[in-house]
Amino acid sequence: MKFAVVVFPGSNCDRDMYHAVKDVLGEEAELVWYENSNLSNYDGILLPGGFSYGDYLRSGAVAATSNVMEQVKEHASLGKPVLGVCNGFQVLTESGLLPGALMRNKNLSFMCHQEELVVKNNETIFTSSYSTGEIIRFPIAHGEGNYYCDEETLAELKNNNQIVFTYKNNPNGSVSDIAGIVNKQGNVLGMMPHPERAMEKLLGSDDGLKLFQSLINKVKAVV
Amino acid sequence: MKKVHVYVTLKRGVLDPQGKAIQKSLNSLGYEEVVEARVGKYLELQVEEGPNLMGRVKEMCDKLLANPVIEDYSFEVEEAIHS
Amino acid sequence: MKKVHVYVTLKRGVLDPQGKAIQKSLNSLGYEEVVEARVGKYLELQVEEGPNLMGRVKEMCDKLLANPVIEDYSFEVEEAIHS
Amino acid sequence: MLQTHDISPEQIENDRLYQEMGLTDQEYDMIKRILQRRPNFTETGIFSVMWSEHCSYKTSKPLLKKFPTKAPHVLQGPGEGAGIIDIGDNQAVVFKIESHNHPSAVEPYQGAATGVGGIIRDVFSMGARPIALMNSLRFGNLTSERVKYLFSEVVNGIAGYGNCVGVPTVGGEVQFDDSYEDNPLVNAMCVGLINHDEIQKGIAAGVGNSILYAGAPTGRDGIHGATFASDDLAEDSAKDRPAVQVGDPFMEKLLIEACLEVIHSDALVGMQDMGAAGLTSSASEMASKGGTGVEMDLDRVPQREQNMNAYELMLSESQERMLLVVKKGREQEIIDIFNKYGLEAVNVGQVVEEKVFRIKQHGDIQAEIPVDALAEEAPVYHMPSKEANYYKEFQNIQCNVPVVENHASVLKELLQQPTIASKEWVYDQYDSMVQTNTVVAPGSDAAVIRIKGTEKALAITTDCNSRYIYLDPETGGKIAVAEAARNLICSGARPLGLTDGLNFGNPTNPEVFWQMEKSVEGMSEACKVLDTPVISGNVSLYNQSKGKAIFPTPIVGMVGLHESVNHIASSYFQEAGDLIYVVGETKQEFGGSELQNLLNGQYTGKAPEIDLDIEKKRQTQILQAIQRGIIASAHDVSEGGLGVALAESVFNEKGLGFEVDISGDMTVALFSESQSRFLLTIKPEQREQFEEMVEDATLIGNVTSDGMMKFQSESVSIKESVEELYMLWKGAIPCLLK
Ligand SMILES: Nc1ncnc2c1ncn2[C@@H]1O[C@H](COP(=O)(O)OP(=O)(O)O)[C@@H](O)[C@H]1O
Ligand SMILES: [Mg+2]
Repeated sequence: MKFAVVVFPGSNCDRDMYHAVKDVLGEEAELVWYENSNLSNYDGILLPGGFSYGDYLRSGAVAATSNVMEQVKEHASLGKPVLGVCNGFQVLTESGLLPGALMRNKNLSFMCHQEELVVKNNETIFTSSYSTGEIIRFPIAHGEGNYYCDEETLAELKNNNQIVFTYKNNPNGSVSDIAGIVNKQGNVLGMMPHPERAMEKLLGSDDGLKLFQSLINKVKAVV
Repeated sequence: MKKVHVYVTLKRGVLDPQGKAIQKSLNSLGYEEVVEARVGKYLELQVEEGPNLMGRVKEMCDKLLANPVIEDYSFEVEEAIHS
Repeated sequence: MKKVHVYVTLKRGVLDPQGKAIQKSLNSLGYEEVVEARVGKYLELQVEEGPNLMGRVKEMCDKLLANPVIEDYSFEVEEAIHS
Repeated sequence: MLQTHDISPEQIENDRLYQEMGLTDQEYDMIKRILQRRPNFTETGIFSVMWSEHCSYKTSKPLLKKFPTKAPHVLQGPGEGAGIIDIGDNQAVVFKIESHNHPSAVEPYQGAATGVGGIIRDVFSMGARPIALMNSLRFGNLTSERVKYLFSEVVNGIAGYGNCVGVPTVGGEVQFDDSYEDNPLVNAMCVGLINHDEIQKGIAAGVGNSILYAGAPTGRDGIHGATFASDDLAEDSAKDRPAVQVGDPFMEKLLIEACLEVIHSDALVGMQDMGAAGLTSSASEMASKGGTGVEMDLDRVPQREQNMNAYELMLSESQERMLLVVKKGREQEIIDIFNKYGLEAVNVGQVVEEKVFRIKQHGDIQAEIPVDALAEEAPVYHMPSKEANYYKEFQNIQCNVPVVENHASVLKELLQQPTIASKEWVYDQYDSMVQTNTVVAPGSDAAVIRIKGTEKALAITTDCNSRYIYLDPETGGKIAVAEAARNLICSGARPLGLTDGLNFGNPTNPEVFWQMEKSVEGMSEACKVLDTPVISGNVSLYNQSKGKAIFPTPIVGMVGLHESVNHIASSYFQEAGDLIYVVGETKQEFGGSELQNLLNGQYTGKAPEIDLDIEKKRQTQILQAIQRGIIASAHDVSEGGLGVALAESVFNEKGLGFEVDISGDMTVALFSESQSRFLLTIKPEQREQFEEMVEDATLIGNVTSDGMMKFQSESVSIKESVEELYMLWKGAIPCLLK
């Protein structure tokens, strides 16, 4: 499987994402600078965390207007997988690929530590190796991870089973404890916690392995 | 040259923890009369004159400056004092 | 009840990286006419009526709402529409 | 501040305007002799910043010479952006510490943020990728609103900058004491990783080569920051406020990536960041090191504001700027790389043969100064030193055991002292994991970062107990180095070397200078014995307010190496049934202790003693035992004594407890701060092997599974819930900030 890790000015988890899929899992991956990008040859697109454009104005807002996002939209419309983590999730909501918005954490501080998540939906291409209800540990590291959407949207997310991960102990004030959601089609996942930081026991958790493995198995099964 | 003032505020109904924190600290500093504070953004743009200024500023707000999921905006145009 | 609008801006000469990034992004979206953007804060306060409103708001700005080292502020008082 | 550059050289002399820039009459006369004429306004400004303590080390230089700086594994000692140590496999570790005390006192968020930005630039300007940040902070007591504000905003600023640039902040320290009330200390350390063949130097070589300016345009920020940093923090320092710079971490992140791409081009000759004294110091130092001169045309320098004069452009401390020397004719290759990242890069001048620093603007020469006069030949002062009056007094104080009625409640109070309490409130705000290398995150004795693609890991710590140094600078200096090494040893790493951040009061006060001198001597001695050369550092003087100096605070930032990630030891107890040992003897030592502060609110008497040879022997033995897998956990005994060390070892939500037998006096056993002590746990089956390897070890008890702390002596018995004490310890700082 061939991944593109899209690098925006200010992305800073790009290499971590690359390391996770390339070095830990042995898949093909490339860092793709946002300007000279042709994404048509990749099986999956990874939008990494960081502070694209310094998170100035609103996190993810400026990156969401860049040309490469048109290609990401096209890729997504073909049903191919897109994963946005942290700042990547913010870019996905800002660009309209996912509903809602990410606001400042309830306590107004950046926070970084391991959090327990509940797998709410294991029927997505990203979560088929987990079981529903499984508790996993991923690091979080964000100042604006407080997921917000209006009630109508929330009802829709619930009806369509789009809520993929929730926090066991909501750290940031997110609506309905939401930590990650997919689009209606199920091929675009956005999440604040960092699966790419949970790939090796040495660093505290390897619960992220199953997420990438789910995806890789799925794509390989199709090919 | 025109100066444009843009005000971006959180929608009514969207929680504003920063505003809440400011209200509380004002209260604890003795300004008990402050019953609510809401925090938004204020942008000053220097814009070269051209056709359809108002329309274009509106577009900028829709496309970038405000996020319609959580924010409202308004703006006004002023003659810049120095050009 | 009065509604107070407070505008906090960076002092002239103080670097505004956020404004710069916004200006560039507007330019690259095709709004070439934007030659400068500066970003500040906009606060709306709901304040109970009492003596010396203006003076007290000024104090709030000096003590908390603006950082005098790098920011300037201004404010205006409006009758609140709902009270 | 002086406004106009229309001021004539005569006026500068007659009205002694140079004094306002921080130059003395003698220094002004020296300048006249060097130039063989009167300096103009711009030149006077240039001399004043280059001859400030911050840039010239004019009073500290004679002391810094005492530090051992050489060893076979040292690739670069003091003198460049940062020092470099070989770690094998063609790799090396690069690190340095830097202070931003005065800016942080005035505008804590930006002061701290730009401090972080500056030290990162020092490291990547060497060609290294920054892989970790540390910070060492000192504030007044968390009782006044002002101190709380400074503390929160400094932490915020460090987080705001470090998180955005994507370098993990993996550790540091925070201590609180009245002596820092108006003058907080904000020292930031950056560690980078480099391949030997990528090492860059800040050197202007090759006559005719071009000088490139890259990064942010220059504004009127921080003009005279270097002299400001070398001045007393006066009551009215508010008027210096426009001098505070604002950082742009987004720009810095782009600059890191661009510079690390540029180093792979053989068009690059030298590179240096623009730190204190901006364009002036970077250009003149590069020329001085290259044995060349430089000529720059200020009209070509990117400018953020209009009508900036030569004085302003030369002295501005705008952030996120770099200066590069590039082979003639190949400028465009380098410029293209910067442009790819959306950064400006412009040719602003060239390297010339004549050893001159020549600045042009609007077609006129604005400054023309012999290069070496600015750098190498800056004045050096041998300040008078006088043993502090209090010292003799303290040495004569008999050390009695303080009266403690209830040991359990004193232990609880100690655990809530902000200096001892959990710093989670601080480090939770830092991204400590980005780059996915953090094996041991903040909260332990030392942070540990693995090196991808190898078996190796690096351990990093910062340390300085300034109370001991205040009581006895020489002994305290030894302890600072020894304690840093102890922390690394406990994590299982072999100490490689250190960077020092010397924070002191006004050096023209002979007693302050004596503190500097003695602590540097103590540190040097410890460096020699423990085999940890000094490879970089920073000096921050004039840290005082209302006429009173801060506690002498020479911070030690030390880096160690794990040959294998399998050698990484935890500071937490691991399993019920493990045996608990204390290595080293506990003496009746309370001078400078947390207990003394708690009971008397002051520090007097003698600092704890230290024997460096014993320290070295124990460190070697314990490291070996860890490497052989005999140690289950290792923690050093420091502030608060054994009681605090034991409690900390079970504060990780594992539900463990311990029971220990105390022989002798409970107060001494629990709260004395005797040095060179370690708290270790061992699997029972490894007992014999352990006792053979590690001398001076006393078995005091064992780890339990019942979540209780039990201390038992002949006369006193204590039983407390770990959970309860954990909550007190963890909640103390958030509670004080409310
Ligand atoms: N206390 C010290 N001990 C050892 N080296 C020092 C000390 N202070 C400064 N140095 C060294 O002197 C050189 C110049 O330091 P400095 O002027 O602080 O760098 P910068 O220009 O980046 O601010 C550096 O190589 C630094 O490591
Ligand atoms: Mg430097």
